[in-house]
Amino acid sequence: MEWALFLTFALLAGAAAVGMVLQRSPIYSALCLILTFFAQAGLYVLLHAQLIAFVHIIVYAGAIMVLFLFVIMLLDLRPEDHPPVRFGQAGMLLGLILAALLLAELALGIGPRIILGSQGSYDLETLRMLGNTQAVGRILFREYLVPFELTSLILLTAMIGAMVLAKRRPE
Amino acid sequence: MLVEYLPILLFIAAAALFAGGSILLSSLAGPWRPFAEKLEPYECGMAPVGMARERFSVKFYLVAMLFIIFDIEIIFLFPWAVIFKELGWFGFFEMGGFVLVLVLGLAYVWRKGGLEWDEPERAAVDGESRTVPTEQRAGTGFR
Amino acid sequence: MVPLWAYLLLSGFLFIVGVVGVATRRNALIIFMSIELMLNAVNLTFVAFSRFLHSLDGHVFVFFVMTVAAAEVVVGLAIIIALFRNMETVNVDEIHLLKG
Amino acid sequence: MMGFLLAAVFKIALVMGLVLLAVAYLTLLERKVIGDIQVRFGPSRVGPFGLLQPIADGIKLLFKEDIVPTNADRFIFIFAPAVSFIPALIVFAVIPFGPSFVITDINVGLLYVFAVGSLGVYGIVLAGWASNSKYSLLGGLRSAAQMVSYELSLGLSVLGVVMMTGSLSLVDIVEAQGGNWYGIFPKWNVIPQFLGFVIFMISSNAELNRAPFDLPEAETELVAGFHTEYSSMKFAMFFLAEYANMIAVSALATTLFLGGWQGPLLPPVVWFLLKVFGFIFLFIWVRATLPRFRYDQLMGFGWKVLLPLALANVMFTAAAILILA
Repeated sequence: MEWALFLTFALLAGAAAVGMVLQRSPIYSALCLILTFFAQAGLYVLLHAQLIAFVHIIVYAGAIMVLFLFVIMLLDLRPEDHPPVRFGQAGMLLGLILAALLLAELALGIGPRIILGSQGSYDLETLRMLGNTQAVGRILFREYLVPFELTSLILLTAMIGAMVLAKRRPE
Repeated sequence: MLVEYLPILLFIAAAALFAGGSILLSSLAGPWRPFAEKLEPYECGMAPVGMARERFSVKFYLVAMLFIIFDIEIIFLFPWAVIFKELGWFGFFEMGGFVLVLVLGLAYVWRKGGLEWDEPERAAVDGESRTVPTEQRAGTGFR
Repeated sequence: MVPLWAYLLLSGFLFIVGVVGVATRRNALIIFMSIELMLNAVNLTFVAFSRFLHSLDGHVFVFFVMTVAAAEVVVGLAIIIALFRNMETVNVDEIHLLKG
Repeated sequence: MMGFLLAAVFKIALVMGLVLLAVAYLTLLERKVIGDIQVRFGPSRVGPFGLLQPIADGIKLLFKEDIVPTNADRFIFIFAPAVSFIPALIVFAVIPFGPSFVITDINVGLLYVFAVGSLGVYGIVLAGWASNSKYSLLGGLRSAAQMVSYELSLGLSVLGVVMMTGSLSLVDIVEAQGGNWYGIFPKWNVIPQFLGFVIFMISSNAELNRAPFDLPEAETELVAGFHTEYSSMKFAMFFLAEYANMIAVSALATTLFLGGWQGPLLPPVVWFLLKVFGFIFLFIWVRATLPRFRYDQLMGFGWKVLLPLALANVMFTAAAILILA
């Protein structure tokens, strides 16, 4: 059962991601990416990360992709004429090298000598007792206090930056 | 634990089936007698002028951008609210600082006129253009 | 139970697709979306490792990654819009600002 | 597990049937109530008191011609109504109708509701874009901008409730509202969270695109907004979604602020339905009473009044909880 769900979500995510890169029309690319995000949320639930799953949908599907759609509509982008993916360029070589590196790394991870660090204390039983949201919240607001406060500065910077960029009129 | 989420999948499937089924059914049941004028987009009976997908005001984009920032704030607030009682005053000041920084950002955007939709133009139409300082009007003009 | 390597394989695949998108597409918006895809592939490994190491730090990191991704999208799209206003294109081949 | 799933399938069928039936008769109720308020009859020809009117409407819509305008993006044009309909329906998956009558009680129920609610924007913005009509595009974008703006205050307004309950599960939230204060006042969240409740009602009204926030489909300026070009069952999908959303918001308000199914004497499900009906009536009443906002007023109100107020409410509630504890 779990395998069936995993394979469904994984295939959906993979296919939609490929579709995103291959689509000529930016709107369809965006829709494919949204589909990937949904499949990924399903995977998060399979991994017992319910809080992350729904936060993921709220942030990515509910906010970020809406902004992407707005911008695509704002700029009135038409489908591109030339084939979207052109192989045999410098980018291709770079991609191949990166892919090879990543696969090598994965092989290391998948292999029999898989190196897992020390086990933490949050197994499924503990999580069920504490509640997923409560447990994550406790760590986020106690141990990660400083990164959390710094996050607000990142957001502030983004707000000011976008405001300045968006408001500047072309000469 | 995961089994609680299966009904949601079932519900999505059922809703999709209903939506798809009824749309399909109506396209089979209804008549289909198209002609060029019928298929034109509605423009009060006149022949449509130009394409609809023209560019529109950057305002929409600014709103979506501010929305993302505050949406992130809300997703931090949810887990905080759940365990707020055990965090106590520590949690209060922790989140107070976070919210304060974002409120400062909101105040900045407000001051810069990012929250005005189309105030200056409207004021000009109403004949109150003299009450709107020129620099403010220049600052909020969008193209 | 689905083992860790299955998740790692999937997330590696998604990441590579993102890299291919960034390397081959010329539309700045689609490059941006590919970057989002790569960030999400990383998020998936974070959560998968969290699950198999019985730890929750990965979940917290996902929160921070999402924040950074959101900030990046906001500023990045603002830059794209500003560029588009000046140059009427989002094709990165046609934008040679730094070449003067 | 099989037992749980079978029960879930049964409940899903029941809830879906009930919601769709309620939506059909909600259209009649709305026309009747507004008719009464404007001192006229409303539908009265089809069946006794017009009771068969929704059925006649449904059959008529089913047999209408299905038009796709030229230059429309065919796939998205057909896809968009379903996108706006599905989220409207699946919100009901976590809403507790009675003590043991909930399709599924998940520990992040409230987040689920917001995740699903934030998807409603897509149907509208895609429909507006795909139609290739100026009215549709403008209506769709206005609607989307309005919905995302008020989604913030909506999300913030419920945080007070979450803080007091310490859980995101809607079942927990309802159960925490049992009993009375001083033996008289019911322990409903609406009393300590009155400001949150008011913000919730205003912003959910705006989320629903209903009067006085019905700018996106302002007949006098935008014809019908994002669904100008839609006909037949695709149009009906938007209609169903709109009214299903109205029921969902009413059910959510009941659950979060009015104690859900809690209440004396009557059976719990009856209490729940009564409260939901009260909210629906309120929405209809508001539509009949208030004039429409201007668009700049609407956005200004959302960002300059409601958002700071909702943030202040969160921090104020936090301080109050700590001082009283």
